[in-house]
Amino acid sequence: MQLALFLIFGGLAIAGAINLLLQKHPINSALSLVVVMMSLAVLYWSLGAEFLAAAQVIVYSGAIMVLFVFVIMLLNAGEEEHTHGSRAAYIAGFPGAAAIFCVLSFVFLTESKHLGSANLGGQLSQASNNIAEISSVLFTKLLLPFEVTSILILVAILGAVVLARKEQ
Amino acid sequence: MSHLNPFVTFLLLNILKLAVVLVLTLTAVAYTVLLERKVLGRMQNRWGPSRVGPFGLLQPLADGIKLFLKEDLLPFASDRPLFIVAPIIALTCSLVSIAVVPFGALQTITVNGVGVDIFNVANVNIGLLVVLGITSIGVYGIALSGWSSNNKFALLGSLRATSQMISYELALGLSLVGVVLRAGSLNLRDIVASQSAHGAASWNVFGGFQFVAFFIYLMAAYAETNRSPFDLPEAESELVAGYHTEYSSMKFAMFFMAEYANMITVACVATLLFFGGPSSPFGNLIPAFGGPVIQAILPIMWFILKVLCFLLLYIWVRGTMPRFRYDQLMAFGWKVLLPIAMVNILVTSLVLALRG
Amino acid sequence: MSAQVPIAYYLILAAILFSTGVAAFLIKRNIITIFMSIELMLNAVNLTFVAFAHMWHQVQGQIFVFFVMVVAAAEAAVGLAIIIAIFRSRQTLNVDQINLLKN
Amino acid sequence: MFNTNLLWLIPLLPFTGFLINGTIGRKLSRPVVTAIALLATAYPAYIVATLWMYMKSAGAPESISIVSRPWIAITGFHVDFAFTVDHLTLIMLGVVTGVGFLIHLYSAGYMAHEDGYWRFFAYLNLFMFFMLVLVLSSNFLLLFVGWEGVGLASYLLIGFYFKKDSAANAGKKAFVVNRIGDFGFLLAMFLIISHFGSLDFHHVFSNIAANPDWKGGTLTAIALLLVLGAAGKSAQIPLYVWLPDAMEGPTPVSALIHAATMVTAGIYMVARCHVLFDRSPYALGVVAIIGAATALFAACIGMVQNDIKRVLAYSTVSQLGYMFLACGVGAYTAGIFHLLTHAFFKALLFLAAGSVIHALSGEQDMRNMGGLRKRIPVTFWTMTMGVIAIAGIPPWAGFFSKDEILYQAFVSPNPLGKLLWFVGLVTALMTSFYMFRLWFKTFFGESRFEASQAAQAHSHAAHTDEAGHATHAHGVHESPAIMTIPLIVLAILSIVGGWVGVPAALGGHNEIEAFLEPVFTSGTAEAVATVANHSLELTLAVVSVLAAALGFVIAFALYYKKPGTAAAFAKKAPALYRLVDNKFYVDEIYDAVIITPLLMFTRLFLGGFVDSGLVNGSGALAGLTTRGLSSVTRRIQSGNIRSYAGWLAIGAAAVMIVMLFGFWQH
Repeated sequence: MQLALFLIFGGLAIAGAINLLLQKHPINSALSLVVVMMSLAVLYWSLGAEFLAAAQVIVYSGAIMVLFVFVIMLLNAGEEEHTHGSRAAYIAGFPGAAAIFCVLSFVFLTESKHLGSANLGGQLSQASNNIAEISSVLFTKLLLPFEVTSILILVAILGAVVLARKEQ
Repeated sequence: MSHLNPFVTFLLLNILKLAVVLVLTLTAVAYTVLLERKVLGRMQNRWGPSRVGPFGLLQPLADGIKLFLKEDLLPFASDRPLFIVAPIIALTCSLVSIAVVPFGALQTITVNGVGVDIFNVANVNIGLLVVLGITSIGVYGIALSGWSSNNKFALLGSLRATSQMISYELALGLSLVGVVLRAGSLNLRDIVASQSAHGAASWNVFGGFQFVAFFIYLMAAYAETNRSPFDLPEAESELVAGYHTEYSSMKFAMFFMAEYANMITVACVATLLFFGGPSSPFGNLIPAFGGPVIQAILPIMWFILKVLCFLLLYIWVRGTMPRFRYDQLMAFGWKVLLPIAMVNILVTSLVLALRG
Repeated sequence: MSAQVPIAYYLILAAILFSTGVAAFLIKRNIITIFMSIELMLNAVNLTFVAFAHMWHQVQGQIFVFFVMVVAAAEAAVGLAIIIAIFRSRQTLNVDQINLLKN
Repeated sequence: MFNTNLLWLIPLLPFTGFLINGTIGRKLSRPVVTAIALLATAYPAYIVATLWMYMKSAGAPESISIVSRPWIAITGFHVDFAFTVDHLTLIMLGVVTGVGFLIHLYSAGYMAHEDGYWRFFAYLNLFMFFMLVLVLSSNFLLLFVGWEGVGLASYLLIGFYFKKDSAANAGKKAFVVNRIGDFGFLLAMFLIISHFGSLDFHHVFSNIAANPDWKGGTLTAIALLLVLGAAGKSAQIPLYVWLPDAMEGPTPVSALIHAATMVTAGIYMVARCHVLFDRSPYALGVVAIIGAATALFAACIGMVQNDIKRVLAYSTVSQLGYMFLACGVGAYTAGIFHLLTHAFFKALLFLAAGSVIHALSGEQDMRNMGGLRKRIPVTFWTMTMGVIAIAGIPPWAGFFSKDEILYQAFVSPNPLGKLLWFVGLVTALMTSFYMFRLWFKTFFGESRFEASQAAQAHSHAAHTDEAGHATHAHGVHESPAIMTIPLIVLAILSIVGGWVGVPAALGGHNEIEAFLEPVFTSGTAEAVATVANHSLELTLAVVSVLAAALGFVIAFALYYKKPGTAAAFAKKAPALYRLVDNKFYVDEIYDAVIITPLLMFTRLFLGGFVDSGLVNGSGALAGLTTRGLSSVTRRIQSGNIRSYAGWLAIGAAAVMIVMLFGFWQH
């Protein structure tokens, strides 16, 4: 079942990512990205990270991507138009990305023997208190980073308000 | 059945459960619509639907047939795939969240060596987060419908809906933190269990002193479901019909059903979180009576009764409250509900910490 | 019933997603899409974190993902606000036409 | 019992006053500013008084110390914020807080019509703070802090009328000349650190005391460098030139800083380090010679000055020379005694001069004064007390201290002792002369003020006054009570101040010597070893009184009987007169010998070659190189986001490849 989940949702994620790349209209790209994120949420859940799965859905799909869609709708962004230089990007982009992929997979595959047979799965309904574990670490050992990020969020909100406000 | 292996049994039982719940929910949705029309009619001193069947009880059926048979219009300038997907997303999301709601006390039956919880589709230990997550996904249906219609009223409606739902989601989520703090769990069953000790006296809204959180939840829930008095995305006097202006036939029906299904979900969650869910309001005051079947059915009755009260409250509010202005709505969400919700969290956690 | 998945699979999946993100970043012209491809890359990295966290039974990897999400949220808020500001002044979202830095 | 923590309050209160007045003083009304400044000096004075009582009481320790916390702590070396009070410090504290308070009081009247009133008092309080730190400090470094701080405050106060070029320049001059002395002081401190490993007075001096065979050598070097510092601060040859110019500051500043307190810091420092100096007869000799030379030299110049404040300034330099002389012959007690009495009468003289200037609406030139005796009687009588005191006529204060110095010089084992005594005697004569000259010119004869006023108004000549005083030019008038009260107090002190040091020869007990004995025990041992010779001391006293009287007689003859004689006398020896009148051309010599060559070197070599050639050249070269390189590399900066992204990806890929193949370690 672990494998089935991985194959289904991994495939869905890849499809979404590729669709993001191929779609001309940003809203379609955004929706494909939502698909990727939802699939990843399922994968997280299958890896025993329930809290992250929920956070992925709520924060990424439910807030960040909604914001993207909202902005696309607000700006009424149309399809991409071709301009000079975009062909150069195609020429450089695909091989570059392919090269990066090759390097990454090379590393992972050569390293896989060092990673050993550490297999995953089989813990779908593991009744661990994953959230309690995360929160106890977050609010004791990592309290300062947590508070700092909350400040960061606050600053980001203020910054966004200032930036997006119409000039009087 | 013994020739089935456990996995297939598990799968089949779950599909059965799903089907039952789906049918029940859709029926409930249909009759909630009828209930609204009848009650609203009485509030406005008229009868409401009364011609089809006894007391108009077959009216939902007639509505369904009508919508099925109507011509399915596809506006020329619309973004076709999204136009079709949008209502599906909306309805799916509103129906999915029912899955984590426990309707009754834990009752496990064992078939072929596989135990199944019959009153709950999926007992997830992050049930509350699942509800929140699915609610937040539900925004896409409305946002995309407005955008894909390529109609400015629809777009405005969906923009309003999107920002409204994002804004109130915060207050909604924060209002639930107090409850979670008290229960110490995100599992809906645990939350129910935490308030079933002394009946109504231990409900979160009374004994748990979470009435402030409940108030916030109520306001945010009305906004989340685009219900009066926060029904601005579909304000007919301003935006024709808002995001579903261009929709007709079955697609319109889907939005319609999504709205009422959402209402039911929200009512269920409110019942679970603040009113003890399926537990009896009398706690142990009334001694157990009847056989095990009655003992199993009774909590469901309580649950349905409580949810029904909520639905009536919804309809009552719709019958009495005027609509907000949009800036009032936003200001209310950000400047009133959010701070109150934070103060509530603070006070609750302080009290809990002091009590140890 | 529960076939197990080697960790390398997850890593390869992450590599695919990441490379797709890189490609999208390089090829796409719409600034919002470019921004989304960054999010895609972040997600790919998050996947590796979660996979390793599961593998070593350590919660720290998940905490990392949590922080990445928080930062991504902040980044999205500010970034989109900037995009709105850019659109207001330049009336375009095409990055090839947003080249004020050049002059 | 004395609460030692109060010691912190002594400097901190003026500092608080400075902070308040310096930050929000502009907004405050003048009475409030005055109240803050006066309180900030009055309370420390009160603390010092109680401290004095305590220290004089039986069974009190010889010194009390208070240490806060390490200030600088390096392995093997540390400096603390630490204060020590012994009898020497106590006298200095008394002078600084007492005279300082009186001058603050006086300033409230004197500066009443000035702009920047708050600024003035903020600076005064700042000065008090640093001076008290200087006096209280128990190590060289903290002393140096106070030393530099008073220099800063002095700079600010001299340049108080910063809109006037001469004032600003005088401030700068004082600052720069003092830097030369500070250089010596710093070097001395470095030597002390390297030699003793500590800057703590107690540590250093007890170390020296414990090693009786240490003599000369490094100690001489340290002592000489300290003398350089002291010469700068106390305006001795060759660094005295700043002090006369410092008279550009307001008169209370001259009284407080350039007569009573700051300039005595050098004397204090030499006295404080007497243990060190005692081990270096050579350095002591230098101190004595510098002192005697300065005393004579400044007195010469003082005789021909026409500016009332400049006369007093040169007189100050001269008297400081006396104190140096005293220290140089090992008579530290006498030096400190003279410091004490001098603080009284010189502050009095300056304040009285200020009162005269105030009365004449800013006039400072004695040639335009005269006949003021009746018109400003309080000022006249108080100033008379000061003049008599400085002239050295018994039983006024100046007599006892000056006589003590002369006696100690005469009996000192220094081979030049008799010569030093003679120089001191001549100086005493000259002092008496020029002080009475000032007295006669200012208060006697017919009034020349109104005539000069009219002439100036007629010719629109520039005022030589202090800014602001010209604005309320009106008739000659006595100063208000707030100014005359300090005058009267100081006048009384100028009379009785010397009685604490009546020598045994005159039937006194020389209490101050007994008081200071714990401090100078080891130091004065050699000097006092000569048997006290009462008859010799009496003879010398008579001689010095005669010298003072002679000075009075000459002045009386030249400036009262026949006021024209002096001018005629000057005409007979024009070259000499011009030489003295132009202060022996010292400023000009410094200008020609030091400043001009230095400027030339700076302009031609440093400015022309180093700055324009090397520095600018290398800058231009760097610029050209950068421009050349950037013309190539800027093509990368296309302004296109996607090209940046591409570079980023290439960089990341490169890093990855390097990590893979370059440092593949398994």
